[in-house]
Amino acid sequence: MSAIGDILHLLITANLWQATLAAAILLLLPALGGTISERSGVVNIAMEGMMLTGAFFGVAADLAWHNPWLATGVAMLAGALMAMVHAVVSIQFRADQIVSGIAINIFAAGLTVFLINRIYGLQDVGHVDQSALLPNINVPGLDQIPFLGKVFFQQNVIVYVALVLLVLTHLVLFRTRLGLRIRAVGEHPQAADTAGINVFAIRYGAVVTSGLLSGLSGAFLAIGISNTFVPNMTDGRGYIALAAMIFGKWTPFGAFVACLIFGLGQAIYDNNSIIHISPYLLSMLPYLLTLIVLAGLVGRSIPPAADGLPYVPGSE
Amino acid sequence: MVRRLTTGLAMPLGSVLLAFVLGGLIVAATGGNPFSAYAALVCGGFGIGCAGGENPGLQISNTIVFVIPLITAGIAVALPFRAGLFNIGAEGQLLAGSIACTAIGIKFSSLPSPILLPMVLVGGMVGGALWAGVAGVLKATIGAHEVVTTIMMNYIAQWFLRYLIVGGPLQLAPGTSKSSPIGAGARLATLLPNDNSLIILGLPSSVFRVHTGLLIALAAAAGFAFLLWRTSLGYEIRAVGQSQKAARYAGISVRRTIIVTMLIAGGFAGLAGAIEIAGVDHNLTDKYFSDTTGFDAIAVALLGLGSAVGIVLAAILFGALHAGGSVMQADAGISGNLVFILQALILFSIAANFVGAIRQRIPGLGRPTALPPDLPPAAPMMTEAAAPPTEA
Amino acid sequence: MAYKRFKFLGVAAVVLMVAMACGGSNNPGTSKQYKIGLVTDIGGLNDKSFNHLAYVGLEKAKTDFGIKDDVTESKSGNDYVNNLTGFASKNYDLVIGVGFLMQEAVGTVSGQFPNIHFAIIDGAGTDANGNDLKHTNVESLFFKEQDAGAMVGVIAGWMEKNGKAKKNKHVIGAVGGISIPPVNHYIAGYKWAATMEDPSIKVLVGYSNDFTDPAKCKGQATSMINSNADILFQVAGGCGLGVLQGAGQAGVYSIGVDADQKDADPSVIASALKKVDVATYTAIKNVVNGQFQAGALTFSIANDGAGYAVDNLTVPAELQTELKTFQDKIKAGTLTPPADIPTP
Amino acid sequence: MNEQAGLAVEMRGITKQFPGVLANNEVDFSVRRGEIHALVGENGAGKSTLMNILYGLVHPDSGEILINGKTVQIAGPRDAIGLGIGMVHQHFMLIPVFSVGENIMLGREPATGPDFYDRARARKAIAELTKRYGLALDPDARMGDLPVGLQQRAEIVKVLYRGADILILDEPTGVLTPQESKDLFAVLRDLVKGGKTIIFISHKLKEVLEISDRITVMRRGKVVGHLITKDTNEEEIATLMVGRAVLLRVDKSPAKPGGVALAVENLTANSDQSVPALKGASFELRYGEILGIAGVEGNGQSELMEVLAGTRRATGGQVLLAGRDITTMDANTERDAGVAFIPEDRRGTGLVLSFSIAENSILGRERTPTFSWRHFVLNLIAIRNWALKLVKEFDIRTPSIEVAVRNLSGGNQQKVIVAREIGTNPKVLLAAQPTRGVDIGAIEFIHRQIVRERDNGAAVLLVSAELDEVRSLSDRVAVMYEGRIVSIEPPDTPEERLGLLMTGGGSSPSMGRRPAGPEGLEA
Repeated sequence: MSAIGDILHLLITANLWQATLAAAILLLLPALGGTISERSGVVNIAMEGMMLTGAFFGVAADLAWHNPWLATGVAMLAGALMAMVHAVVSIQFRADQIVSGIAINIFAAGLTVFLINRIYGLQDVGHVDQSALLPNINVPGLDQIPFLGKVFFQQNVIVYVALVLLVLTHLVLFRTRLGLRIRAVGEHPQAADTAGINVFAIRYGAVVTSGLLSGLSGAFLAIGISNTFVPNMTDGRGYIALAAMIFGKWTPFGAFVACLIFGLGQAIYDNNSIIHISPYLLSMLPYLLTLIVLAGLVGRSIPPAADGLPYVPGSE
Repeated sequence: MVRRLTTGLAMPLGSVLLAFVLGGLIVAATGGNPFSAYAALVCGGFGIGCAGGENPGLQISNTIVFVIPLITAGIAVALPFRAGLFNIGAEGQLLAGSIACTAIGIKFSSLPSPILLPMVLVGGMVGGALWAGVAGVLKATIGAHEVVTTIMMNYIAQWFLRYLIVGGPLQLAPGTSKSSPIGAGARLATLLPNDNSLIILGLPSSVFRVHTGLLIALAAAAGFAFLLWRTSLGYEIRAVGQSQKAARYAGISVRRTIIVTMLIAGGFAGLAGAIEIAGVDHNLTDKYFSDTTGFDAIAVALLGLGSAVGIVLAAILFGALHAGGSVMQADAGISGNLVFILQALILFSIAANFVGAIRQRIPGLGRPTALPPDLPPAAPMMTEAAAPPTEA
Repeated sequence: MAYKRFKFLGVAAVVLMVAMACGGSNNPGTSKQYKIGLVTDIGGLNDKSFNHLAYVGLEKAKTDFGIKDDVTESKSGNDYVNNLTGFASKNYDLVIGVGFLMQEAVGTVSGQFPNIHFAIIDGAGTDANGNDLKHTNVESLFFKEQDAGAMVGVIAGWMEKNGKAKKNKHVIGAVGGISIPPVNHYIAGYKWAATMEDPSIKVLVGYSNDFTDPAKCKGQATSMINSNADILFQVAGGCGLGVLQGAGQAGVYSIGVDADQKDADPSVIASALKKVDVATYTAIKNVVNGQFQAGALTFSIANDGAGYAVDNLTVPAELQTELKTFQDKIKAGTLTPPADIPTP
Repeated sequence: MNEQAGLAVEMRGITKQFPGVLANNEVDFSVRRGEIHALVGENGAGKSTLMNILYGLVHPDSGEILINGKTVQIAGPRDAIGLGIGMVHQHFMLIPVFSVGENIMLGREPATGPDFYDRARARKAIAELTKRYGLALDPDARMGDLPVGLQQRAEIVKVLYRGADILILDEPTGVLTPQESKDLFAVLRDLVKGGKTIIFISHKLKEVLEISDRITVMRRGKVVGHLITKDTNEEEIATLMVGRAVLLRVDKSPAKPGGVALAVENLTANSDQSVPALKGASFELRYGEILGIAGVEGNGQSELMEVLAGTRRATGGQVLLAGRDITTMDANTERDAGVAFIPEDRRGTGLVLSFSIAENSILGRERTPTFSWRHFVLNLIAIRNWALKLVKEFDIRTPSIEVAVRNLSGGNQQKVIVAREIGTNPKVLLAAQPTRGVDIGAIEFIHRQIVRERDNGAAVLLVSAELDEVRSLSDRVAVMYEGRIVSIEPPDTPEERLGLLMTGGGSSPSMGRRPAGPEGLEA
């Protein structure tokens, strides 16, 4: 049977879409973080580093305490700490936010391996037992719905959390007071400041939130999907999340759609034992698509007005 | 330019110093001895004060081999900085250059050096230029932010390379992950004879891998300085970087300048890739999967404050760090990762201009951004993405 | 993509330990203390695979022969030649390169230092075209991964045949990292032996195109499980851990690779062993005993350089004997596992 | 006015040092409750700094602030707002992509449930405010779509919504039509009747005399005079501002117009937002005359100048330079053809601030044979000599030509541009806002240069937001409205008539732009 035919056949299997959703969520969390951060005017390409740090500390904590929830908290905290560095450097010191982001990613990758050496020595990072992993949960009843049940209600707990966060992020950004202020700060910090809004507080909060979400994604990767830490296991997802954020035009649901597309590509490739697909084209897919979006072929993508601009109080 | 250099010098030097202090603290905090670590690092990088019996000449040679591509790639990042563009794509452009160079070097392997060598080098530059051109055109026409497009192009280059040498048209033989070697005529000569029997400094001269690419890199640096400060184009590039509007009102075509800048930058990055192939590897190998020259180049350009001399100095520092890392591990038992942590710290330090902050932001020195006083900050995402440069 | 730099960063504490160990290294008897240098490939020392095992062998040799050992991890492909030259120029008695990625580098450096002994795991000293230069100072340590693959293949095949697996649809799988010889040798033996045990078996073979991201390999595994595979063989290093874990979550069996991976997940019923530690140890021993021999040393089941471990599984007597006879046949040479994946 | 009322604001010995500048030097400033107090001074006199300090945006190095007699610490706008201080900034603090309602509510949004923004209550609140102060606004309109007049109104409502008793207005009339200004003044008077106190920053003396009760004059960071409006006059204030007697007229001999230099034939072009801004402008400019264009900003003057200078594409019509069609020429070609352009935004478009004087002196000419070999290699000697010549001839105050223009005063920056453009003896000089925001000394100098060009036979097209400047400098005044030249008048035409023409006959205040919401809301 032809590869195309095989793929079409795959597309009607619930398994494929179940895998797609899981893969998408892994990207969605950092993408949401990036969206929040950039809506507040702080460019964030450091999700990769925050995610990696989260993954490492998540595993370390889980191995120590055999408690996935605690570990997840630690992972988020670790991501948030990395984010804090980015925040201090780019908000307080008004550093170039892209350079700071690159530095974070290099730093995180270097630090995690450095710490493996210190903590585990030659013994590799151990393996978390099944019992201490973030569990897969089948939603009683709903999981029996044909097709949709498997896709949406037989997933890891983090998937459900992420979907809630997706809706939450959308509501917060576009329906709440806080969201109004975040967007105001990202559009016109001076205006926000003169309106009595604490620009720095908002931006710090937004960046740290992006760290929390990236850290959560790291935990999902390390102690949800797999059960150990492998150097650089994030494998560039932070950058794909960045692409998804732009693809989604800085909106949560837009980013989600992008993540689904990228996730689908991965899910299809996962079947290469059954059907032959060139790994290369599929691996390029997210980046090519993003270029196409940027090329305006699928509508232009316009970021917040003050995205990437440090705020200098009293300046006009 | 000299003036620029001297006024700018305190910041980068301070940043490096700060980074090393912090790095030392990390080493100490994790039970290592920073002094022996740095001693080994210096030995490995500059062949000075070696305790482990290293051959100074060999260490210096190794460092220079790393420095060569860092210089040209550094220019590929620094030039766009001048035009207000942030080229994170040097790595992808470098790969494109090495691919083009290899393809030509294999296809015409029989040609004599005087013809083939220029061909592969120019071919590499063209390859890199085209790769960067994509970002340049997208930027100039519809304002797609170059940071994002170049990141995407990096990935695409990576996967394209894998395709080519793992099962693709350039693969040497099934099961291998490298291409066949380029023709002898396409190779850059080493400065010392590539002879196993000739003994120099107590070692076979063939171990000193310094090649004539060094001269090309230095020439490139000189050309970069000339272009920037002595030509109309350089003037226009700087004008566009400092104020697109003013440039446009003056009748400078912002779009053309952006595209031309990216093309030239890509050319330099491509040259770096071509030199690596023609001077060191002579074939595409899996080593390019893990190559990071194009990213180190960002640090080099920033640390070098975008000036030719600064870039050369910064390239020497990072080349030495890379070469020294191995020795540090062998002699002092400190992981080579420290090198990367140091690099990140240097980036932070420059980006945030901690030095300036420490010095109470003394006017004239305390510019609180990643870029030296006469460099524009990387353009904000929005104004760029939303408003592509308009022309009359 | 800056992250790529760290794709394979290794462990430094190792080296720390080495340094300390060296400090107080006493070597009884032998007048000369041999200096051995080990250069890892970009996988780094805790790649949970052959770099790690090579180091284990080195450590064993140190305790046995009181050698002075130093390790350098290659941070990128640019470092191979430098690191090899580094040890050679310091007149080490043996410089060991780990991994076939280093073939060309070993070929070059061994030519420059004819008086230094070199050993390379999984390869030979080659020129740019991949031809063995046959330098007389290079010892090539090859492995018959297919032997190890075959033994675990027997286990998988036998269980399918006798309904001892979870689904018993006569489907098993193998997840490779990238399609390169060392990986494919394993899979070849695995498929070959499994088919011999259970002619009706279907062996799914997939490649994650990655060696570090467990999620990718887990995806491969899940897809295979969805196609009724119930025994999965991972041949993808760190990425492959996702296979073992995925199998565990789906309640099917998995098989580890290179080292004994029974701790990675309860689902691991066996591991295909590639005894790089033994090979490394042997190479060092030969130098210490002045028995260095140039050319290829092949490690296989025959010389206990390859094999298998039964892990979280209580093996029925029947399978015991099956394995025994199979192993003996390979040793005797009456059975020869193929190096290339058989196509039905 | 109630002379006995206590002080609403009292600032004592305020000093603020910025790198290189002493922005405020021991400034004492007080405002009585319920008065309109004008704060006047040239650009850079320290007015804005003082007000930013009062509003908490800038922190003084020393000095104390009393509000209603009580000493207060103002750490930020939040504190200022808390003390009932509100500020309407010269550059509006509005978010174009937000609705009027969201802009007004920002920072004090009504909320329901956990934290949801309550649009209904926002509407109600705004309705009340607009009723109380008669400031009609459509809360759901997108701010970016409103005319400046209404945007400013929104700013004022924003301040009132925050319960401000003390309103600071920074150069509020700069962007308004005469009609809009009148409306604004009416509003201000009502506010004062309602017990509010108003600080009115301006450099337009006529307005100051018209609206204020008392005046504080600043010069070079110091307060140089406290005046009672009804006892003073323009000359006195101007003299205080500049520190010497100034003549507010330009003395020039009558023009001797020559042949037609520029013939503009029903020219059309779009604005940056790509909406039609120039809608068929036609006029003739002759050699040896200064044609001034009077008009409210945003009626197409900027676009007209840019099209003529070749930095903006015309969508229709024709421009003839001495009979030659230059409609589609780019800036370079036009410059070669003898058209020089002084753009209106000095810092944004006229100069590259980080470039040295020398570098700026060849901006746009870097490929000309004079300054480059083969249009590629710069001729540094030629550039240096040229720059030195300009610095000397145009009396640019600078230590050296290597100084970055960023470090020059506004006046000297403008001189650099004027020198660059006039220095090549152009046939046609396009001068857009040539004296905006420069000190009076420089204004006089630049005016003389422009007149000299005219006398040398150049054709000068002048655009200025200052009606006085247009009238005093021009030989003929063309009134521009809605992208057309509606009339050409002699310079001595009474201001009232010009103002009427500028507003298309002075009907609705929202002209020149799309009106927001139903007309019923206007006026």
